[in-house]
This record gives sequence, C-alpha cells and structure tokens, in this order.
Amino acid sequence: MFTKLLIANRGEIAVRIIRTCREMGIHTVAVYEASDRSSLHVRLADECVALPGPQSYMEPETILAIAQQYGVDAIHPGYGYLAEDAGFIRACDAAGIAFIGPPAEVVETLRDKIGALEKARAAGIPTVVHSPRSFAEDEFDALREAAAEIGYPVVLKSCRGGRGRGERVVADALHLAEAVRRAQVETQAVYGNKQLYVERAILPAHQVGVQIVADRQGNLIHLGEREGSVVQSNQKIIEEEPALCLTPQRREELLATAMRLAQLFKVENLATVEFLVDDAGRFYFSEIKSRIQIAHTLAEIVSRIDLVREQIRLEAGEPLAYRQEDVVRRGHAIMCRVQAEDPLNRYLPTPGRLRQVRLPGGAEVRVDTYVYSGADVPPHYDPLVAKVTVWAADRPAAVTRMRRALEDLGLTGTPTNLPLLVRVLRDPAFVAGRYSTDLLSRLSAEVTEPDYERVRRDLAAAVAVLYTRRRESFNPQSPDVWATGWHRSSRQLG
Amino acid sequence: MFTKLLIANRGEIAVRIIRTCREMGIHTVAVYEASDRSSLHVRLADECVALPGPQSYMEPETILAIAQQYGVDAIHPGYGYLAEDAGFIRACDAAGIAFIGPPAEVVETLRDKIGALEKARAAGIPTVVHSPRSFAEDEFDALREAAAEIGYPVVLKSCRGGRGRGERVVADALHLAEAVRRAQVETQAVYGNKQLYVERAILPAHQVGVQIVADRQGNLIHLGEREGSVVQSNQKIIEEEPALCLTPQRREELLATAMRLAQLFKVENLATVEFLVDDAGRFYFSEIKSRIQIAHTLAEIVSRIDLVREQIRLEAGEPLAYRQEDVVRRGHAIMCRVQAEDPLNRYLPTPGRLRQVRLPGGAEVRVDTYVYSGADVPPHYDPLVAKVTVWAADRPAAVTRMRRALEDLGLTGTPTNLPLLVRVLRDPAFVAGRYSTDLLSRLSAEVTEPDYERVRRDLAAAVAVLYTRRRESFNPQSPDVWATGWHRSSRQLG
Amino acid sequence: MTRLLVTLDGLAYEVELGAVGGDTCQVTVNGEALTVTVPHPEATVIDMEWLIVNGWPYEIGFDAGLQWLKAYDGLHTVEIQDLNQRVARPRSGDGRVKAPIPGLISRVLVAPGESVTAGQPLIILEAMKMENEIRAPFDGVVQAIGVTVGQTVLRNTVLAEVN
Amino acid sequence: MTRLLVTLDGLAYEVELGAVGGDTCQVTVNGEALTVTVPHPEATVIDMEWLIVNGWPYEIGFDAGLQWLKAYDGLHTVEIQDLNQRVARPRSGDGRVKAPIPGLISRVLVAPGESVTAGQPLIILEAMKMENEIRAPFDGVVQAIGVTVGQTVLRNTVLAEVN
Repeated sequence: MFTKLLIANRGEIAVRIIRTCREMGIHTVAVYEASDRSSLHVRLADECVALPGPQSYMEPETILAIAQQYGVDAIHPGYGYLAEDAGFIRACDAAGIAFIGPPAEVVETLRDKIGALEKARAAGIPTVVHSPRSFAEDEFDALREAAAEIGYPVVLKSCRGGRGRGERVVADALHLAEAVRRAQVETQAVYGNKQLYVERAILPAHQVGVQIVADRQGNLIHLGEREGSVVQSNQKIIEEEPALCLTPQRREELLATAMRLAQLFKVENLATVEFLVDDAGRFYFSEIKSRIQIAHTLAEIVSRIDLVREQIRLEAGEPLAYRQEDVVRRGHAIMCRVQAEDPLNRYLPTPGRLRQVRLPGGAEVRVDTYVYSGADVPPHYDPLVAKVTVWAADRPAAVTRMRRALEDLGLTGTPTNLPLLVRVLRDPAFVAGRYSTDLLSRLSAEVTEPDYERVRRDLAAAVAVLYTRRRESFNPQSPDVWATGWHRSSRQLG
Repeated sequence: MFTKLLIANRGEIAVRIIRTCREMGIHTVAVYEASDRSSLHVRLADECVALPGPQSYMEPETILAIAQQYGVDAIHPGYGYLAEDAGFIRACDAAGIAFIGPPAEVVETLRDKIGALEKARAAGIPTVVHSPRSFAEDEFDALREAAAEIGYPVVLKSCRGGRGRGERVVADALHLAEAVRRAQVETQAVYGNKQLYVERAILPAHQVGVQIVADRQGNLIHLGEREGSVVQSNQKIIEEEPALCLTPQRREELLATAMRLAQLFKVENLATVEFLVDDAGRFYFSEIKSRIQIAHTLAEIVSRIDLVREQIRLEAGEPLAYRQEDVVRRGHAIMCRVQAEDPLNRYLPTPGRLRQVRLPGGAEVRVDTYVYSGADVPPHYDPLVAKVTVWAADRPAAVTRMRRALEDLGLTGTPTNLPLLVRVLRDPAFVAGRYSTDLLSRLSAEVTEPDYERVRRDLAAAVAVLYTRRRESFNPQSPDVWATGWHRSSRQLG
Repeated sequence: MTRLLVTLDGLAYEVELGAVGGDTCQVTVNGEALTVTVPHPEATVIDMEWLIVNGWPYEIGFDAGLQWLKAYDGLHTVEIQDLNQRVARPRSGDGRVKAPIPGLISRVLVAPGESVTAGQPLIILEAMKMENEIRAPFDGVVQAIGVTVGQTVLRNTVLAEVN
Repeated sequence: MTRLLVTLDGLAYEVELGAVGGDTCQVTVNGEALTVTVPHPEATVIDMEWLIVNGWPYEIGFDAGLQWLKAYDGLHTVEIQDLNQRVARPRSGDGRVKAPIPGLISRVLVAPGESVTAGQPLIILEAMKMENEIRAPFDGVVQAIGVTVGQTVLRNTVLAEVN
C-alpha cells in the first residue's frame, strides 16, 4: 500500500481524499495557492506546499516536481485539473509515481469523444447523433454545415473534459455564431482548448450516469445509476439515486449497457458511463468519465462503500473486494451542490469570506466542504462550496430530509444558491419526481403555505428591526447611505 | 398522526427530535430557559417558548401548561427530565395529550429498580446481587449493614433514573459514609431524591444495553446491543455497537434474554435493557430504561432506522413497520460524547461561549449538537456538547474513522474533553478492543509516533510565535501579566 | 418612534417601532402589536441573523444593501421607505457602471464618445472562469472607461460611465 | 530578537525569533532554522489556531493562560520562560483561592482563623449539577472567606485566602 500521497486538487474533493487517506494511515501532501490558504484541505493534510499561482493546480510539471521533491508514491488527481490528462499520467508512470486512475491509453481513448461515440455505435449501442469530427476556431463554416445536417436544436460540446463547461444548446442557425464564440471563450478558460463538436439536442432530457468500479484483474461491478437532471449553467446542481426516469426494465437494460461499455473501453479504477434519456425512456450513450465525480457521494451513501478507498486499493493492485451480488442498494439518496452564486444577480459568482458556516447534522446527512466559519471562497475557482448528500428509506423521506438539511445549513458572509435549492426542494414537480433538464425554467410560482400571511407579517417586523438597528449602528459621517428614504434605489449602494 | 409536538427537553436531543419532526411535517414547539437561548433547538423549532428558570425543564406543571396553551397534541420528553415521570405521563393522559413513551404503569414498574430486579430473578434471569430495599437519608446504619452483607466492593445507586448520576463504587466500609453523602448530594441535585440502594460491584465489567422497539399491538423487535464500557464519572463517554465483550453464542443468549425481559415488563415504544457483563462473558440484568438514550444513534447508524420517527409512529398507534428479520445489521459503529469539561482540571465543567465550532464531515460521520460558532454552553446543565457517531464496515475502520472525525472537529472558546477522547482512540488496549470499565484508569502512557521529535520541535516553534504575538497584542498597561519570566506560575493568571 | 413602509415581495406593510437597542422591542405591523426578540443584541449588526417574533423564531440572511432577505422558505425581495424622512426618490439615471463581482477585465468593447443602447455589452469581466458581460444601463453616450484589459477589479469599482 | 525557553511535556526547547507581526516568521529551535506561517495574521490572537511550520500544518488549541496546548495527538503541557527578561520566579505561595469555574456556593466548610491542611476542602462550588470541592493550596490559616452560601460566582472570583 502507498505511504505518502499527494492530492493534486483543491476544495471539497481534496478534503474528501485526505479524510480517506487519514483513515487508511496514508500520509498526505496538500498543495494550495495563496488565495486558497484558508481551505480546510490545507489544514487537514499532513504536509502542505504552496503553489506559485492559481493556474498551478493544472500544471503537470509543477505538480510532478512537488511530488518528486516530497517523495510521494502516489498522486490522487480528484476531478478536473489533471484527472484526465494522459500526458500527466505518462509522466507519473515515468517517474515511478502511481497515478490513482486509469492508464493513459484508456484516458486518451475516452477523451476522443467522437471516436468513443463511434466505437460504441459500432458495438451496437445507441448514441446521440453527432458531427463526424470536431472543429477548430477557424472552421466555423464547417461547423455550421454539420449543425444544419444534424438538425436544430443542437448542442455544442467541448472535445475536452466534462463538467458541462462550454456546453450550449442552440435553438436555430441564427444564434449559432454567438453561441460558438462564447463556448470557445469558456472552453479556452477551463480546458485551454477551443475545439468543439455538435450533437443533436434531446429536449426535454434526463442525464443518467452509472458508477463503475473496475480492478486491474479485469473484474468490474456497477454501483447503480444516478440522475442529474436539475441543471443550471450546464452544471447538475441536484442529483439523485436511483434515477427516476427509468422503469425497472429500462434500468436493467441501461445498467447492462453501461457494463458492456465499461468492458469495451477497458475502464479501470473508477468511471461513470453517462447516458441521455428521453421522456419516453430511450437512452443514448453520451460519454465515459474516467475519474471520480462530484456526485460519487450518492453511490457511497447508498452502498456504504468508500469509493476513494477503493480507488487507492485498486491502484495499489488489489482486486475488487465485492462481487456484484455483495453490493446492497436500498433506499434513496439526493445530493445538492451549494455554490457561492448570487441568486438575485444571474447567479454570478460571489467569492468572499464566510462569516458563519453552520453545517447540518443528524441522521443520514453528509456534508463535504472545504469551508468553515471565517474561511474564504477564493475568486479564481469553481463556486462549489459544499455538497450535501442525504439518504432515506424512500424518496419522499429523502426529499423532506434534504429540505430540513438545507434549512439547517447556515452560510453568511457571501450569497449562495441555497434559496434556489430550497425552492427546488419545495417545487411540486420536483417533489412528485416528475421533471427533466428543463425543471429550473419551469419552477412553479412561489409555494403558498397556510402560514404565509403570518410569516410575511413577522418578516416585515424583523426587517424593520434589523434595518433600524443597522442604521443606528452605522457611522453617522455617511448619512447618505442609510438616511435616504428609498433605501433600495440609493446611489451609494450601487 | 400528530400535527403539533412539544419537545420537553433541551440541547442535542431537542435538536434531534425537531429534525425528525420537520422531516415528518409535524409542527414543533421548543421550550428554553434564558441561558439556553442561543441553543440550536430554539432556532430550528417552529415556535419557541421561554421558561421561567433552569429548573423548569423538569417541572411537569410548567411544561403541561405550555403544551395546553400552545395546543400541542403530543409531547416528546427526550431523555432525563420528565422522560420517566409517571405522574407527568398521567397528567398528559388526563389532558388528552400524547406522551411519546411507555404508559405510566410501565414506567412505575421499571423505576422501582429493586422490584424490577426481583421480578426478573423470579423469572429465572441472572441479576446482580443487591440490597433487598433502598434507604433514605436517615437510614445509614441499615445501608451499611446491607453493604456488609453483600460484600465489598459495592456500588451505590440511585432509586431514580439513570445516566449514572449518584452511582459510586465503594471499595470498603471505611469509605462508605463519605460516598453515601456525596451520592445523596448528587442524586438530590439531579433527581430531587436521595434514596439509595446497594449492589455488589462487578469489576472489571462491561456495560451492555439492548435496543428494544415495541408497538402497542404487542410486537417487539431488538435493534442489537451496544457496549458502553468507557466510563468517566459514571458517564459512558464512548460506546460501540456491536458489543466487543460477547462471543457470538453469548450475544444470542443476551439478545434473547433482553427480549424476554422486554416482554416480561410489557415495554412499549423504545426501551434499553441493560446488563453488566463480567470478564468471563457472564451477563447480569441490571435495569430497563424506558426512553430514548443518548447512544441511540449507534442503533440508527447501523440499522438505518430513525428511532424518533418510530417512537412517534408507535405512539400514534401505528404498528411496527419491521419484523426482526427485516432489520439489517452490518458493520461497526462508535459514538463519542464531546463534553465541555477541562481535561487539565479534573474534568470540571467549562460553560462558556464557543468561538469556533467546526463539525467533522465526510462519509458515515454523524454529528448531533446544539452548538455552532458563537453559541453558549450554559452553566446549569449537562456538559454534553456534541455526539459524534461513525460507521464503517469493520471495527478497525470505525476506529480510524472516529479518530479522524475527532481530529476534524474544531471547538474553541472553552475547553472540552476532546483530548481525552483522542487519547482513548489511540490507546492500544482500546484499538485492540480489549478493555473494560476500568480503561480510563489504565490508559497507556503517551503514544510515541515516528514523527514525535519533529512534532514537538514544531509545536515549540508554534507556541513561541503564538506567545510572542499574544504578548505584543496585549494591552501594555498590564505588563505584569505577560512580561514576567515564568509565565506559567505568574500570580496574575491564577 | 420610527415609521417604515416595508415592501416584501411586493406586499406593503406599515411598521412602527420604538427603541431597538436591547434584546426585545415592540413593533406594530399594520396596526398589529408584535414582540420581537433579538437573541444576540450584543452581536455586531452584520452578524445578526435570527430573531423571534411573537414566539416564532426566524433565521434570516440578507444582503449588504438590504435588497433581499432569505428566510427558511426561500428568498424575498425587500424595499424599505422611511415614512418620517419623506426624501424624494433619487433619480434612477445613475450612469456609473460598476463591477458586480471582483474579477479580471478581459475585454473592453466600447470607447469613450461611442453611442450605446440599453443592454449593450460594454466590458467583459472574467471571474471564476465565467465570462460576464457588463451592459449599458440605458441608451446614451459613453463618457469614460475606467479600466483597462488585464486589470483586476474589486466589487463596485466603477468600470464605465454612460449618460 | 526574542529568546524563549519553551518546555513542552517536560522537554525544553530554546527558541529564538524576530518580528512576528506578519504572516511568515523565521524561528530557530535548538539551533535549527524553521519557517512559521500564520495563515490568518489579521485574526485576533485569541482566534488564531493554526500555523504551518516548515510546510507541516498544525491546528492548535490552547488555554487562556498558555498552560497547555492541544494538537492533533492530544494535550501537551507548556511552560514558557523569557530568557531576555530574567525575572525571578514569583513566590509560589499565593494563597488566594479562586473559583476554577462559574457556579453556586453551596457550602462553606471553614471559617476565618481556622487552621487548614493542604488539600482540605474549604468550599463546595456547585456547577452543572456537580459538587466541586475547593481545597486549600497548602497548610496554613484561613485569612478570609470572600463568599456566602447561595452566592453565584464567576470564574476567578477569590473565594478564600489562606496563608
């Protein structure tokens, strides 16, 4: 087994990996960039190493040099950054450092997304209609032709890693040019690559991923499927397991197809086989992510198997400890992403210092986060602040448990998307389990409760008290901020 | 089902009950006393009612009057306070308010501890040797005779409720008088009653409790047994499930005996059947607690059944939803009590304001607490601040998980017993699972780790920096506090 | 006696209240008397986040400008008018365009003197790997551009002025 | 240059350090040079609870009197002597007996003028339902009793004086 492991990542996933390493007795080395210094991953690691800049998390040379300097025998890449960088994996191999993940060739095959789709289709697996190749920045005309051939609406996708960045639905040819430009800016920023390809859009759709665990001896099992159809800015903000959009028979077909794909592509360690499912329940292979995913906590809370521990064990050459029939799946799990985004300002990111962080507790509620009271949400990174995952015996109980967990969660200092999450958890379509990827655009109007009148009245009283106390405590030298009658439109508050 | 429930308790158990009520859609009414106002149970309840004083949590009339005024249809007593007060239960019955717990007659039978022991013995169940009756304050001579007859060492026990308060082991007749006096002071303070009885001490011993769930239709199941043998000041600070002190055969015998006892005493709702187990594995019935216990989270994390939900369902007249064979028990769970007690000052209570509260997260770690950053630990109550419960596939993994959870847990502002808990989790006898109730008196000397030298050196550097920064930031008008050479013995610091 | 008109999600409440320094205060909402408890009166105001109104506890989050309020049931929009002050509403025509979040200026799309229409992108601000368009508040002429490409700006930095 | 003798769990370390106001400082321990980073230098000192020493992060809890230190591996006792100050150790014979915790005086067992022996209970202080004996620090005579039965006292209230 490994003795010293470097975590080439930040945020909640770095904390999550450190926790398992500590449970396994593996010494951890964390890396951090100056603005990230207050992150919990720096505090909890055995050793911590400062990086030169915000980009360094994705610099293979920088990370490898630190790994060698500190004498680690393994690197866990987390998700994003170097998780699917075949060159980095080869460099680790050459340096004699274990990379926790699949071999470079598997990653390469899977990152060629069009090639992977064609290989799957050749094996008789249904896939989404897509352009036969990807297009560089100066090939807009060819891209437009491909889109016309596929037929609108289409989806633009990056040739590089997942997480939805750069993905854009285009309703018609008129909006294509602007969408392509924006997608390229985003994929350049996130992946350093502007290559795009085109897929036929399936609308409304459901996004389903199957968790695969595979050892080097050729054994593989699945830990069930999760659905991530509550999507905002292409990010799945709420996911659940099992998927709601599948009949029992379709579920068996989809799981079997995922296993076939995993074998076809010779996946190793952890992978997620992703599908789009249309409203009729037909599923189409979309891609395979050959790394741990943000939503892996769903499989963990349902199966009670620690996937990071499995990753490390498998990379150390140990065989799978479970056969498919050993995996117990019961109950229902939901995961929410709490993000530093302003719900009243187009969900723009809101980096800043958190004053109070109060995590929910109690039965079957799990929180993964890198923050605590007084910690910073740095400006350069993903706005994901915390993941809340709950389990219950059935879906209705899981929904009410998640609702109370979100209501328990206290975050002050910078706005978050908590109000949006709470609203989804109260939305009748979500509660009934009847929704697809367009849920957020169809959220029902405010839910009216029996106590509505009393709550409004009390909140008016509370706001009046807060406002008056605040006005009195402010520096009287700047009376213009607080003394103007129409507070909200006051110039000084921008 | 009930629509509005009053929680006649405070602290972590009040929070825990509120959480389940919110998940069930039951409106909650919390009660609080002024010094307890910052407790999370006040913030999370739908309604909150101020009590006249610190004693009011155990005043049946006060609580019942509030329940009637607020129109609740059920009262959950938690543990302690009114949980085993037959008079209160009868008053609730008379007022038409459901008391979440067993009927008054069951409570009465069980609270007559000597009667219960005799009834069990008459049914052929092994019990600890005890005095045939209990003794009032002015019956010391009779008590001494009873102790002599049983044979030293003996244990003094309160006739009233559990939680170990007033319990004292007496090694010989010389120490009896002082032990009796102190036990009486304590039981008077906690239970308002000085009546004591005497039991033969079993040393070293193991304390094992079996979790029983029973409906009003006469069905009952057990949710396994837990062991609470890490005892400090008669309180179980660490408990685990399953018990370590039993062979598989003894476990089956003990579980079957617990079921017989539960039937014999007609328990309803939740109960714990408690045994003492000697080092040879022989077990002796001790008592039945007819209420939810602090350590119920162990049964919950192993079985994934919400016991408070079951309590409420059963009190509403619903039958058990599980047969014995439906209950899945696998893996191992450990629970620690984090208490506001000063480890360097004889574990004296340390009420005060908590500056930072950072709860551990990640997989299979559960926290139950009433505090958060900025909350108060009030001076009048139990020092229990938080319960940390972990689950893992086996005991070694559960031990390392608990260790990292305790290391993750940050509490500043007032001392806690965290250093003691960490030390136990690193103690070789505890890690090996070979310990009994005398563990804390036998804790091994400091654990020496390979990095010991480096850690000490670094801590010396860190302390020097902290000390210097602190000295520089202090008010220079009181130089005597910080400028004296021998800081530690300085008069000003008491 | 302070008199406020509090508009919550578009519903107006007339609120009267006296001294608010202690831990309990009496408040009248649309003529109904309520008792508001502030459990941590010693906390700085910005940290205050829960109150008890007539025995109902509320945990409240709000933004620095008191434009919205987060309660257990989600977000509410807020407007507060001080009825004692009767200050006229300031003109809405403030043309100073400020950074809504900290970030990096990645492109400047207009130049001083250029005519713009309401909603037209003026500047691209990059933050957390997202490209954010900063748009013109109304039709007008760009008076000034206060930043250059590559510059890192704080929240509320004036980026441009339009009139 | 500050020179301290830090005794940790009975082991003495000679520590030299310069300015400590910023977020990084150079420290020499028994002649070995170390870099100590204080990640939140702007935090008030009492809140400071973690440092990075030569790349090893430590979360540290300590008591108000800096008599002990809690690190990940448990408690350590601490003594700090300022080698530049060479102040004589104050006499250890402080006979003022103070309340170690806040609580209620439930009994007073001795009277002024009475002789007591080291460890003899003087006063019973009740807190969190526990009876705590407050004992004489050494053999001597009770000079004064500062409290009465039923009185609530704060931490560090002088309860009695013995000499």
